[in-house]
This record gives sequence, C-alpha cells and structure tokens, in this order.
Amino acid sequence: MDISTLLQSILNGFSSAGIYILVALGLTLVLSIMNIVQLAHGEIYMIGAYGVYYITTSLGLNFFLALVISTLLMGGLGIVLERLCFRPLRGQFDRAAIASIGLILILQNVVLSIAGGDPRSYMSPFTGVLKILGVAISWDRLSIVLFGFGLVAALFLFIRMTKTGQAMLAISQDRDGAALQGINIDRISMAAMFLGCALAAIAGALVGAIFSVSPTMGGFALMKGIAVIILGGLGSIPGAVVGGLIIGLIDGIMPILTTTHIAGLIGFGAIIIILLFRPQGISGHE
Amino acid sequence: MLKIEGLTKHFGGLAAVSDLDVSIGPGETVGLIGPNGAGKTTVFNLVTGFLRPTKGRVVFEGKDITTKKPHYLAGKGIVRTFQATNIFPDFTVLKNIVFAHYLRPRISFWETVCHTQSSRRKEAEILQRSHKILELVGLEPVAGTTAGTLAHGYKRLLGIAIALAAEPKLLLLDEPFSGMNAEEVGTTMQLIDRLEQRGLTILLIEHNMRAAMNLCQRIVVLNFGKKIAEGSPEDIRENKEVIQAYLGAGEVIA
Amino acid sequence: MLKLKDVTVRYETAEAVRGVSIEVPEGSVISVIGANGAGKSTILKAISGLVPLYSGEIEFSGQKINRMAVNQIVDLGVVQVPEGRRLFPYMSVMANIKLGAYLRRDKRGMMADMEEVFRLFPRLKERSNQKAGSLSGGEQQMLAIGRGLMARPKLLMMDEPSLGLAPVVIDLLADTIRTINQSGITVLLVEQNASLVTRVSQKCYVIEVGRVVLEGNVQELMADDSVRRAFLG
Amino acid sequence: MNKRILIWILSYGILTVFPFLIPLFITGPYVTHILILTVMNIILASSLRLINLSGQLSLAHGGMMTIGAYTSTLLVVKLGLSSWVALLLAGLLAAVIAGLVGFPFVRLKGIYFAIVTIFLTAMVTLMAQQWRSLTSGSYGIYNIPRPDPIVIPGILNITFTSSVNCYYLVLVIMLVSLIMLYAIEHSRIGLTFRGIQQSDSLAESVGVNTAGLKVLAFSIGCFFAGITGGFYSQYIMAIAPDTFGFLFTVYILIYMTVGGSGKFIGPILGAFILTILPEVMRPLKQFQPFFFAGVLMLVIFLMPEGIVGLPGRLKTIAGRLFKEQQERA
Repeated sequence: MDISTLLQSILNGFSSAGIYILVALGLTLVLSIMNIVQLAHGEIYMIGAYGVYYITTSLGLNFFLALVISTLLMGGLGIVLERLCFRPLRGQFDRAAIASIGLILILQNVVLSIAGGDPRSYMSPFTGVLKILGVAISWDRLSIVLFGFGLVAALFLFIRMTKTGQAMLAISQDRDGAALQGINIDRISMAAMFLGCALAAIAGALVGAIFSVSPTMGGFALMKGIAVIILGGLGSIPGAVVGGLIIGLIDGIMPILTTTHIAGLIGFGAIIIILLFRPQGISGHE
Repeated sequence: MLKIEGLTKHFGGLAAVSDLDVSIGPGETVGLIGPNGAGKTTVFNLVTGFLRPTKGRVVFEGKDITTKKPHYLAGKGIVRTFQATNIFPDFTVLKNIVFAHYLRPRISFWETVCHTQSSRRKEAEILQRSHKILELVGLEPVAGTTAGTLAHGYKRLLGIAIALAAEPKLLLLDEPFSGMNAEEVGTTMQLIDRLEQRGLTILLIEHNMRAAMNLCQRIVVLNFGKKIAEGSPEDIRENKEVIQAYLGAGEVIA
Repeated sequence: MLKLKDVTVRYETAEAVRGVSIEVPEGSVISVIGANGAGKSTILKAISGLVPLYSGEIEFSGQKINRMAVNQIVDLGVVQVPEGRRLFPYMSVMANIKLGAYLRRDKRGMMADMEEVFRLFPRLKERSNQKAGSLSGGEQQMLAIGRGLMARPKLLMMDEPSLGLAPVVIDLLADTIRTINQSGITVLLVEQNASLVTRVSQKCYVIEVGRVVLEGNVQELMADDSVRRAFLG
Repeated sequence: MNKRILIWILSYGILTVFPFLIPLFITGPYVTHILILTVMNIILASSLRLINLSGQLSLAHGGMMTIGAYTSTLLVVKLGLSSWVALLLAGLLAAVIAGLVGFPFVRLKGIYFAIVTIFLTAMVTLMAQQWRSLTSGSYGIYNIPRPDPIVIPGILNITFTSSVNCYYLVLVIMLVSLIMLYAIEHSRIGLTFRGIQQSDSLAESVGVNTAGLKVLAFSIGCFFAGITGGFYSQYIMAIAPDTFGFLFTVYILIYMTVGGSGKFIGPILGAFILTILPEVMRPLKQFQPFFFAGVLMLVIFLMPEGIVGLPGRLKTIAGRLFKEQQERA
C-alpha cells in the first residue's frame, strides 16, 4: 500500500464521516428535543437529493441554488410532519416510532411513483482533482468534507449563540424545566424538525452529486445515522460528531487494510463492544 | 443480619450517601429517617442492588453482597417496596401476588408449558398462599379487581403484599405511609406490627416521624447522606441536631 | 392575585388534588404545607399548566389561566421554581440564568436583573462559567431561584426550596424570600420546613392527602396540633 | 359446562379444519402462494407479539428469517442433511444468535432496543452479501430442494412438489407454533413476561431475572422467525440476502400493530386481513404500500389497541352516547 492510497482512503473516510454526521445530527436533534426516533429520516435525505435532481434538470437552475431550495423545502416538510404526525403522538415513544415507519412507506412510494425505481444522477459542480504533495484528491470528496464540517461548526455556533439553540439544549436536558422558563416546546420542536430535515437534505444532495439518487437510498443513510448515534450516545450532539468520525473512518480505511466484507462488519463490532462497556454510548449522559 | 460498612455513593460530583455504617440484627425493626433528599432511598437502592456503591460493603448473613443483582438478592431474602406506587397495574390484585411468588416454589419452564401434575399442585399451593397474604394485608375483598383501578391507599398496601409474597427475611419498606390518609396509616401500622411479631426483620424509610417512632426499636437519622444520629426513638426525639435537620430550628415546634 | 377555585387534579398513580381552593393576594407570601405525597407539588404544576385540571378553575389577575399553555402562563408573570430545581445540568450557570429570561426582550433590563441576582447570590457570580450540575445543593437552589427571578415574575412559586439545604443556608433562604417579597413580588411557597414558613409567610394552607384541611394565620396554625402532625406525623 | 366445552371444541375445530379445506374450493398457483404468505405472516406476527409481551419491540425478524433460510439451505445443500432437521436447526440457530446478540443489548430500554434490532437485520443482510464463499453473495442461492417427502412405506407418501402440499405444511407449522405460543403465554413464563412489561424494576425486586427473561422472550420469538425463513426458502426454492429486509420486517410489525398486540388473536387478524385484503383489490396494486401505510396511520392515531380493541372502543363510545342521551332526557 502506498502513501497516496492511504491518504485517499483517509479522505474518503472523512467524506463518509461528513455525510454520516449530517444525517446523525438531524436524528439526534429530533430525538433529544422531541423524544422521538424519526425513522423516516433517511427518506428526507433521499427526497432532498431528488429535489436537487429535479430542480437542476427540469428547471435548469444551478446546483447551489437547487441545494438551497431543496434544503428549505425539506425543512418545511419537517415542520409539516412535526405538526401533523409527531405532535399528536408526543410522549408516546413506541407509537411515534411506528408512525415514522408508516412515513417511510408513504414517502418512499410517493417518490417511486413519481420518479420510478431507476437511479438518476446529476452533475456535481465539484469536478477535477486537487494535487497536494503529489497526492491527487478529488474535489467532490473534498467538498463533502468541507460542507460537512462547515455545517457542524455552524450548528455548534447556532446552538451556542442563539436563543433558539439554547432553548433546544435546555429542552434536551430537562423538558419541564425548560417549559417553566417560558420556552414554547411546540415551536422549538418545529425548529428542530426543520433543522434536522434540512441537514439530511443537504447530506442527500451531496451524496447524490457524487453517486446517484434512487428511492431506496435512504435506508443506508438511516442505518449509518443510527449506528452513529448509538455509538456516540443517543441525543448527544458532540457524540454524533465523534461517532460519525469513527464510523466514517472505519468505512474509509478498513477496506484497504482487510477484505471488504470484514470491513463492513467492523462498525457493528465496534458498537457491540462499546455498548458492552458503556451502554450509554461514548458521550451519553447518566 | 445486615451490615452496611462505609457505604458511599457519588452521583457526578455530589455524594448522595457518604461513609454510612448501619447494622441490623435479626428480628429488629430499624427506621431510616431524615429530611427529603437526605439519601434514604439511595441507601435502599444500594442495599437491594439497584445501584452500585462507589465505596463500601454490604454484608448479609455473613456474606458480601455488594455487587449482587436485585433478583439474586430477592432470592436470598432481601425484598423491598418502592416509594412511587409500584404494582402491576394490568393484573388483578390476586395475580399481582401470584406473580410475586415467582421464586417459590420453583416451577420449571417445561412443567409450566406442559401443565404437569406437579406444576398444577404447586400452582394451587401458590394460589392458596396468595389468598393468605391478601387476608393478612386486608386486600382479600378486592382480590379480583384490576390493580391499576385501586384507590391509592390500596395500591400502597398491595405494594407491601407483593414484597411479602417474595418471602423476605429482610423487608425494606420505602415510605409505606406516603399519600395515605389517617385511617390507612393506622391499618398499615398494624400490619407492620404484625409482621414484626412474626419475626421479620424490617428496615423502614419514613418521613412520617411519629409512625417511625412507634414502629421502630432503633432509628438512624440521615442528613446530606451522612448519619447524624442513631438510637432509640426517645433519644432521637430529644436530639438537637435531628430536630434542627428536620424542622430547620428547634424552638419553632418544641 | 391568584385564585384556585375547587381545583381537582387526577393522576393515574400517586398523588392527586381534590377540590382545593387557595387565594394568594397581591404582595403577600402564602405557604402551602403538608407531608410528602400530600399533593403540594401537583398544585403548583397545575397552576403552571404542566398538568391538566380535572375540574375547577385557576384565575390570575382576573384572567382564567387553567387552559393556557405553560409558556403563556410564564409570560403572564407566573413563574415557578420547581421541586428538585430542574436546572439544565450540562449548561453553565450563566446560560441557566439567561434562560430564565427567555421570554424577555429588554436587554438592558435583563442585564440589570442579572446584576441583581448576582448581588443576591454572589456565589453564582463566582461560578458563572461552571456547569450547573457541578454546583452544591445550596448553590443549585440559589441558581434555581435566580433563574426564576430573571423572568421578572409577578408571582413567584417555590416548591420546597429548603430541600436538602443545611440550616445555615435555610436562614439565607428566608432572608432571600423576604427580600424578593419586599421588591414587590408575590410569593407562593410550598414547604415542609416549618421554621421557613413561619419566618416568611403570613397565611398558610395545610394539605393532607390532596385536601386543604386547615388554613389561616401562620402563628395560630403553628400552635395547632394538626399542623405538627403534618410535619411530624 | 359440558355444553360449553363442546361448543368451544367445535368452534375451534371448525376454525382449524377450515383453512385445510380452502384449496379444495379455490385453486391456482397464485392463490396458493398468497395463502402460504398469509399463514407465514400469522406465524411471524404472533411470534413478534411474544417478544412484545416482555416489553420489547423487535425489528430483527427479517434478519432472523434470513439466518434461518441460509442455515436450512446450507445444511441441506452443503451437508446433505434432512430438510426437517435443517429446518429445526434453522430455528435453533436463530434463537441462539438472538440470545447472544440480545444479551448486551437487552439493557437498552424501549425503542433503543428496537433500533439495535433494525441494525441486526441490516448486518445479517450485509453478511449474507459479503460472505461469498458460503452464501454466493448478492446473487443468492437457487435450486434449493423442496422439503423431503414424508414416507411411511405402504401407508403414507407425502411429497412437497406441489404448492398446495407446501400450504398444508406451513399450515401445520402455524398450528403447532400458535399452540406453543399460546401455551407459553399462558404459562408462568408468559405471566412473568407480562409482569416485566408492566414494571421491570418491581419484577426484578421479587426475584425475576428480568434481563435473562427478556433475552429468552427475544430468543423464543426469533426461533419461530428462523423456522419460517427456512420454510420459505424451501418453498420458493431460492434465497437471496435481501429477500427479508427492513421493509419485510416492518410489514410484520404493521400486521401486529394493526391487529392489536394486546390480545393473542390480534396479530393473527392483522396478518390475515392485511395480506388478503390487498389481493382482493389487486387492480389497485400500485397503491398497496399507501394502503398499508394508511391503515397503519389510522390505527396509530385512532385505535391505539388495534383492530381487537375496536369492539371495546365502540362499546365505550356507545356507552357515552347513551349516557349523554340519558342526561339530556
């Protein structure tokens, strides 16, 4: 193995991590604020990618504009789902999760009947390679790393600096305590769904630009997202970042160290081992 | 019978219980009292295995049981009740008690699935014993009622009955009188009295100081997780520190 | 200012409140006392809108509030310092204090009030960057009260503020409640600690198993045997 | 009393015999296929309910079926074992794996356990895809032999070359499974499961090893999933890694939830109605997933106890209306 393959796989690992983190952040935000495991999160990711596909190909808008529009639309969809589906089921953990499974069926089949089952693709605006120290790094992968970690930084700032962000943090630590400060739980829940869905849409759109989009792409994202939040500690935002990095890097680097089929299982093995010793995940509380 | 040595439990940075020594002899009724948040329930959780201590040992009948699981300890005869009403709400009162006979007599998996002769005999025996317990606590009239629909006082009594069905040697009662009206407190006190006479060893957490003083031979007072006094009810009643911990200041209610 | 009329709250389990009527006049310190599980906390939860009423009515400044959302009730100036403090343990002391003023927009007034809170509790200022969960019990109680004051309450409800506090700290607490009251805030105090109640409040309600069994002047009630029972059993 | 027992035996007898008679009236390979699926779904949903009884929500059934299918196939194809032995071992291996995996995860409460089981299903699929030397990868295994004929020389010779006979076979498996599940539920173990569901700390305090029993419930439920997976691969004569994926598992959960997990009959009703009904409205085939999701949402939002809770719910509503009328009068 030469050094450039290693660097390339590390970069691949980071770019996978970027995607996993974006997906996991949305899941963990919704989980910690609404106390709901939103299993249709992968579908939002998928529709976000389709949004960019249709806006770029049918409307002919450029990728970035399409990304913004699709992200906002998915955020809006998140608000609608919170209002219609999750708010009536608040506090009913199992039923809300099952309802989100129903949403998977609905959303996936809506896309299937509109777009068909064949994978579609659109051009990534990030082309070519960047040469650093003789190592060729593809711009599309690099873009995901930059986007992913840029958004993580932005989210951290949002939570630290804004009132809404602080309210989110407060609700995740003590719901009734937060309500007694006058925090409107309904409104913050909507904001959390908006943010979570928007992040998922961005992740989907970035992945779609490199690979392709298909109605079933959400399942993979959901699995990775769940793996990340279990590993990182359910409901913990820093945990999602750490967990995403670990699983992303495992996925990126392991294939060159061992055979592919073992690599796929290592992530799961890591989770089992960590949960054996720390049932609450890496940075989970209590 | 039970010996607690240097028991300490930290939650985060705060010590909920620190360096507690208590020992209980067979047949004794000991009260554990103290203001809200003094760490009484934490002691229960530590003794019954629901929590692991940071430091210290719990010894029961000469054996170190510090790291044992609750179900194992129940098998050894350490059974507790819970502060929040704790019953199986969807079962009938009788079924609650039948359930609590889980450990004795042992019926194996295949016996129960196959309905053998011996399992039927054992089940009849359990049923008989359950009715006896219900009579003892005075819940026999409501044996067929769904437990979740009982009045609060009855639910609390059922909680004690469930613990009795597990055939404890050492019974830990966590605020048995809370939320009971005066009449219910009376009957429950009589019940505990009867249990004492039957030779049961009892550790009782109580907020209601008068009840604790009537029932217990010895009282341990906790405040901020530390033992601040120990002695007979008379000693405790006179103890300045206790009065202060309880009431804020001694002279208000003398 | 606050009127509870024949309020009943039903839970599936534990404590409930049955036909409780309480009146809190403006500018007063009113106490509710009773043993564990008597339903004291439920009364405050019902006022704050955290639990729904089964029957009865709650009025604040002539306005019916028993159907309002929790945040609307806080916006009216009815603020609760809940039992067990309910702080945000993984946030800093400062962040906790700021969240108390969540509904306010007057930056300057907030800053002034924060200074006021720090003047009242200098310890909090020293520890303003520490995580709330790492504070001692007494400091946590100060923070909870400070956070409650940041909302500029008209009515401040405190649920067992003496819980887990050393006698010295309780003395401080009594002074604080008096200071708060003198600054024009009406206080509804739920307590088990008799000395705190007698030192700060004028009128008191005794609750037993969800019912008001006695009400009246604190000094007179303290002489009554049934009050001692509520405390001592 | 005797009359009641007679009626009881008669009605259950008819209910048992009736499914055996269906192929006499309705024939055709497609219909038989649907009947087989219905019966399979009844086993799956009912065994999922057993896990649910101990307070756990499992989404591992698809993974367990995959394990069962590959186990039975490999034992028959590679080792030449009897298909019956292979089927039993398929169930046992699923149960053992469930036990091993369940152990570290059983401490996770509620939906967190469910999440891990989703994961388990995904991992099984991944392994089946990647372990090419054993499973021939994503391509799957074809030409799996049908179950061995049951032969008692001179008396009996049942072959399973026809689908109808496979239907009879799965029907027998279902009856045995349901009887076992019923027996377990009404035994002390079943009582213990239900106690754990209501309050696991209280159950623990009277001596129940709650963690162990939760694993046991999970393991028993997965046993039936393993058997059903094994059967299906023998019936369809093929298996691929994604035959029973996440969606398949979700459907089982939907059968149980829609039917109602509170009663034994719930999952049976749910699986029956939701497998048969979409076939009745086949012209609208493309809307089937929406139909599914729609029914699920309807139940989640309006009928918390599922179809089996409907009579009780109607009764309370009728009672309320009646009372209102009386009050008005």
